[in-house]
Amino acid sequence: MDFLMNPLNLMTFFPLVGVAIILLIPRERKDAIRWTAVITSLVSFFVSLQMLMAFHAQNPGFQMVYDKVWMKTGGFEIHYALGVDGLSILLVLLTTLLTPISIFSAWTAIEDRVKEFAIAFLVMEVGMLGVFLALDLFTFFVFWEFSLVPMYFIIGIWGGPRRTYSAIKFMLYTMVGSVLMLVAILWLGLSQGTFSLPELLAKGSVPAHLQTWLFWAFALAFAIKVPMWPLHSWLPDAHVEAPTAGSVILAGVLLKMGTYGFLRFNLSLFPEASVRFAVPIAVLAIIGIIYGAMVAYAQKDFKKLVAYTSVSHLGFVMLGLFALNARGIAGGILQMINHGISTGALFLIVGIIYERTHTRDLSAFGGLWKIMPIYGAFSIIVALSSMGLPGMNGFIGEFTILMGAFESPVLGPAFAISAALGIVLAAVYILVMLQKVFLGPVKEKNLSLKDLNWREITVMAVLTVFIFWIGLHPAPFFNLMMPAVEKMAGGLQAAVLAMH
Amino acid sequence: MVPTNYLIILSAVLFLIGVAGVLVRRNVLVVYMSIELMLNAANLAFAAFASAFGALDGQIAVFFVMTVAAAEVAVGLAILVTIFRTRQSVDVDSLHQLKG
Amino acid sequence: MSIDLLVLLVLALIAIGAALGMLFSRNVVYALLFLVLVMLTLAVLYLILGAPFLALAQVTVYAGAIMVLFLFAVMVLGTHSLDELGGPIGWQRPWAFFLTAVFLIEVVYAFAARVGKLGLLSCAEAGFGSPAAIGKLLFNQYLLPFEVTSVLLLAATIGAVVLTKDVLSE
Amino acid sequence: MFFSEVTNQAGTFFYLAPWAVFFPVIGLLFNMAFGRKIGEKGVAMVAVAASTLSFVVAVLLWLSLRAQPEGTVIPLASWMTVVDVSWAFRVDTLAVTMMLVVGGVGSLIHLYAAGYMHYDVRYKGDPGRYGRFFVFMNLFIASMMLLVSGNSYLMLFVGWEGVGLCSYLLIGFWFEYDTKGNLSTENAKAGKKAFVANRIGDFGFMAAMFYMFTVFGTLNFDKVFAEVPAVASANPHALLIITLLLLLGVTGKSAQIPLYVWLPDAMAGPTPVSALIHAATMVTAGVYLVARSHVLYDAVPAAQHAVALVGALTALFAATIAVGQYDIKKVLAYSTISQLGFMVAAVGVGAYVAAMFHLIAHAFFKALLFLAAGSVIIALERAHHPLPEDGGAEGEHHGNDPEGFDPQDMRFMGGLRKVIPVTFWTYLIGGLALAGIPPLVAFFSKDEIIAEAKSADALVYWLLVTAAFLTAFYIGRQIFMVFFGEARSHAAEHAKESPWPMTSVLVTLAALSVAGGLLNWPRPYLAEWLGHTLGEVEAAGLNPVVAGTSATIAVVSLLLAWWLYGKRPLESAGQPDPLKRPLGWVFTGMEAKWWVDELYWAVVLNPYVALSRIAAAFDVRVIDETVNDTAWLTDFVGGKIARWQTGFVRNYALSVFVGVLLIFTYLLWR
Repeated sequence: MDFLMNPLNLMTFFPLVGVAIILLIPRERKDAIRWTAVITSLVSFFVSLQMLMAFHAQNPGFQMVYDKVWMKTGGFEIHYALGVDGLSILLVLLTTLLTPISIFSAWTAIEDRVKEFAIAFLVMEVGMLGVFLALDLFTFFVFWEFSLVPMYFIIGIWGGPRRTYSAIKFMLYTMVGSVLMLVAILWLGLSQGTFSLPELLAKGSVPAHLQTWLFWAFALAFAIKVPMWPLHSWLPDAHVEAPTAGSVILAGVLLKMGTYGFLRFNLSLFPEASVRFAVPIAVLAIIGIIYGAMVAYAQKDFKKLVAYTSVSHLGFVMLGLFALNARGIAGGILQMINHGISTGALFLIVGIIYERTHTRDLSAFGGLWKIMPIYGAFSIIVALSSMGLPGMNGFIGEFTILMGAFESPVLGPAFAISAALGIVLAAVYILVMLQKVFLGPVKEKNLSLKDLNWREITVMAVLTVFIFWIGLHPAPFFNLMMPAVEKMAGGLQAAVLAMH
Repeated sequence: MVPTNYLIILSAVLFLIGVAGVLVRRNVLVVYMSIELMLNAANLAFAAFASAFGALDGQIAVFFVMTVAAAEVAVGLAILVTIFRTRQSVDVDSLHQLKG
Repeated sequence: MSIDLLVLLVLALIAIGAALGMLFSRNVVYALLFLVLVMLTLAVLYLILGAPFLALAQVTVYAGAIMVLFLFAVMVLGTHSLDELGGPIGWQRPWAFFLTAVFLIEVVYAFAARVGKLGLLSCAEAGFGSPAAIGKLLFNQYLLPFEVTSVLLLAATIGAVVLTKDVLSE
Repeated sequence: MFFSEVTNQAGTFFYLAPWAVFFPVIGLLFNMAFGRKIGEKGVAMVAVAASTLSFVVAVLLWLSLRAQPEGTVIPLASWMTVVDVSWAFRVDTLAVTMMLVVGGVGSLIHLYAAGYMHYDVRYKGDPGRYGRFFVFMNLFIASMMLLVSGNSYLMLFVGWEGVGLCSYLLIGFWFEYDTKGNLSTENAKAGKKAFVANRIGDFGFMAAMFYMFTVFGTLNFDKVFAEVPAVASANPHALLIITLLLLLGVTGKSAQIPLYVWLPDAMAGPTPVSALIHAATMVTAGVYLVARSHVLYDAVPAAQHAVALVGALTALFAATIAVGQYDIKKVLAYSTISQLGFMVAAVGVGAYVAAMFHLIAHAFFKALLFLAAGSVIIALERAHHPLPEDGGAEGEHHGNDPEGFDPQDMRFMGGLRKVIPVTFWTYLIGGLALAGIPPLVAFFSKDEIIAEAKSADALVYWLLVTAAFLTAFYIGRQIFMVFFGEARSHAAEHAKESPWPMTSVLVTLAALSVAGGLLNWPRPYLAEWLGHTLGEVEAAGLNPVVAGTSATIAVVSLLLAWWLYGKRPLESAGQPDPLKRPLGWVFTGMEAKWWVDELYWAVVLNPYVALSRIAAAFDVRVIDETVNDTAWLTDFVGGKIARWQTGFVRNYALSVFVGVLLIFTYLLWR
């Protein structure tokens, strides 16, 4: 009982209860299965709200820690340890929010093997929450891999025509990184004598020569997941082939595992190496921003366009994190949330029209705003949020990041200015997208398209609320993370001063 | 008296003839016989060492080898017969499914 | 050259010759007969080596039982002669002979020149290798392996019957 | 007096400042939610009411400010805590002046649009879109109010981008058509162009904010301005960069060289939009920004000079293009760019009051001109294919109109003064105001600018004078082409006057254009008023020499226009422009807008498109291919190695044997 008294455990593993129930439901009763999945994930969401209530924003350390020895071999112990702090709490909330939303959005899109689909999603939620909550390197790794498998199936079973290729590519690409990370985890754990994150942090810094190797081993794993240029090429394929709900979770949460990993491990554990390699990483991030925007502009496939915007947006996140100051990191974290909401919503938008027309070819659309005014309105709001219009969430994140990068002692104005170019380019591809899909004359065959139904409106409305909430009043979000961010930034600043 | 080395060399020669048989013959029965020959060659070495060191354990080993060989031949030939009935060939090369 | 050595050499030549005969005879039955000859030669060698029990076992188990089994198999499978030089991996033949020859040279070199004298064969004690001595050892020190072997034989018997059930029931 | 009574306790009205934003937001939310239920009249009433209430708030603030001219800051809520910026509204004379203009002109145009859009949605065949128009218009009022009342650069930026968004949405309001009403993506593209050009400017604005925050440690106006002297002595370089980056923002929003290209295309929006957003208010935001940042600019003469030069060049350049246009709204669009150039030049030479004066004046007469032009267009449309309520059959077209008839093309007009007199007279007043004929409003405001320029910078002065000459000429050309001579199409002959909501607005604005000069003359009321914020009271305006010169220039120029276009009017739509022969290629350049759009396409856009395609191909052919090739290599090597697995037992035995042999050999040789 002690185990389940901790909200983190309860939240993380409650979806498995849903899995058990779903296993007992006959596969023909699809709606019952869907409701079970949605309700289970909503319970997790409410537990996460309970966690939010219990969270002390002023405390920069880990809270609600649950720590038990898991395995004991040789000279070291492997723990099962969960805990939440300012860096992870928003991502946890994002995960518990997006999971029910994406299951809900797949209501009519998935008619085939609903049972397996629901189970895959719930299992994936366990993995994702575990990744964000894990306080032990081994626990982290287990959850990291754990979240990978359901996604593989979601792409591989419910995906588009090239699903097998994409699913395998996704899996193998990520595995390449994971393997190196496992080596790094072992190396780090054995050399420092513990796998526990709080202990590692308390121990202080890892020797410099070791930091370099470990930094890059972790960085590679996370960079693939983010994905950073030039390791991004699995992303468009995975997104294009994945079913809508899968894309939402993939963009909304799974990619954040990469950036979160940078934050949690690279920046915290290897501050000196982070300072030393901030410039190369930031350069890659900026290439990603510009390059993603340009490639997105040239796409003819709606979903691929959105997929490439992720490359661009996550470049901003990386830039923020490696600004190595409080503003940059805070902006980076907020931008992770923003990207989850906005890009998640963009994928929903693609999914909605794909479900109706069975095509994603941009040239097949045009003038949809006239035919589907509600859809058009939501889409434009989401698109504008994605291009960082002030008053919406994207702007807050991007501005804070760029501000951080600008005043960062390791990066500086040149980085911020070149990244800000990305905002101009974002306007270009977003507006082209809007023009091709929603503006212009209506195509004959699209004249009879139906506007959104109540389920779609609900989903979009929830996300829109967050878009404006973060855009107009981001203080609560910043307040949650600021103490932890400032603590981390303090450590990094010390490292910066030591280096220069 | 005879130097033990000679017997060991004889054992090796017989063993290698058995090896050659396995490697070059296509008739599955002959391959099987070659295996038996190899076992016998090993037995000879055991017996020679037992004699050389005056320890009976070598002979016990030979005894066990014989028993196991008997079992192996019984089962092996039964398998051969079964396979032959499906494939109608005693050519080992007709069985090459075991590949990557 | 002692008489023992001479006997040994003769026996060795017979064994090697018979083994080569088995290796090269195209007819299965001939090969089988050559193998029987090898085994009988070995039985004689066991006698010389002071292992009368083994010699007897060799004759009954190998030359007798196992060879009969082979004969049965030959009866079922027939005496097809295959093109031993051809086949899908005909290239293996020269390589096999070559490598075997290399190995042979290495072994002979090793045991003739490198290992040194392993000592002379001696059957000093009377009763060395007698059935009584073997039995004593077998049922004391090697009791467990012995019992395990019996289980193995039982399993083999059943296995052989099960595997060939269709054949026999025809 | 009622006013004075209110004024005495006026301090209490400051708290209303956020409501200038809230009222339009409430209006737009209401129309979004219930627009379909309450019908056209209801939507229009809600929208006009929202906008008017916003104006009322501005008036109340003005009354309050009369008692407390130093103004105040009304904090509302926390916002960007990370850069220490919160939602706070600044009430001072400059902000409230802008609020009055936005609210006043905005409300008038809302009223006008209530009538105009009734026809427009029917001509375009989608009456359901009436509500959407007013949602966007209210959103614009809200954003603009936010822009002018924000207490920090960041909040100003929110409004700044917000109005850009409204501009985008309204330019592309008829996103399925082009300006002539054919199915096309042209309008949508015009909107996109506007937004992207603005974004480039915003990029400069953002960069300026980053720099500012790094240097000043804050983005709040008061704190920044307080720090300026210290920074100016410690780090003048930084100030220069900040002000120049802000100038980039100004060129985007206020359509100055080099980013002005979006504004002419922006005329794709419905005419009230052109009047409100692309003439009266939004495009003046850049002027407001510089005026607001006057402390910064005053500290950096180099930046001031750059601003003045950009403005003056734009004023002249756009005026030359305006001379060569035939589209009634395009002429006005280039005129707007040119007039904005005057204002920017004015703030550049430090004549903030003059700039604000001209801004207000321009809001009156240019809104008037656009709305009157809209009235002309609607009149022609109604005659060209009458609506059922005008006695026509659905979708009927008149066959009598010349080939390629375009209700916005001045060559198809002529003689309209007889059929639509109210429009004509108001248009004439607006035109004369623009030309700078005394005693209309722009005479005073423009003269102030030119007078200030004369004392500041000779080059700027001459550029502006030339521009003023061209201004009078092109507006004269337009008036003569549109209203004089004989009708050159069936539609022009049978045009009908617009209904009262439209004409009443025209008359109101005409009155304002006539009387607006009183704002700053004979008593420099505006200068005193703004002086509370801008910290200076300029010498009262009228320099007799300059005024005389420029009035003469205007009259001469108008006479020239009359001689070319009025004396011998065009006879048919196809006749070439009388200027074409004497000016030759120069006129062709004016007609073709000096090929700037083509230049931008060739230099910036096409390369970007090509580069994007290359990047996309690179992504597939190189980056992804590398990944796939790695996979292929693994597969290939595996395949090769797998061939060792022949499946032949003997073969495997041989490999085992080779292994044994190798081990044995190793042991032997060890």
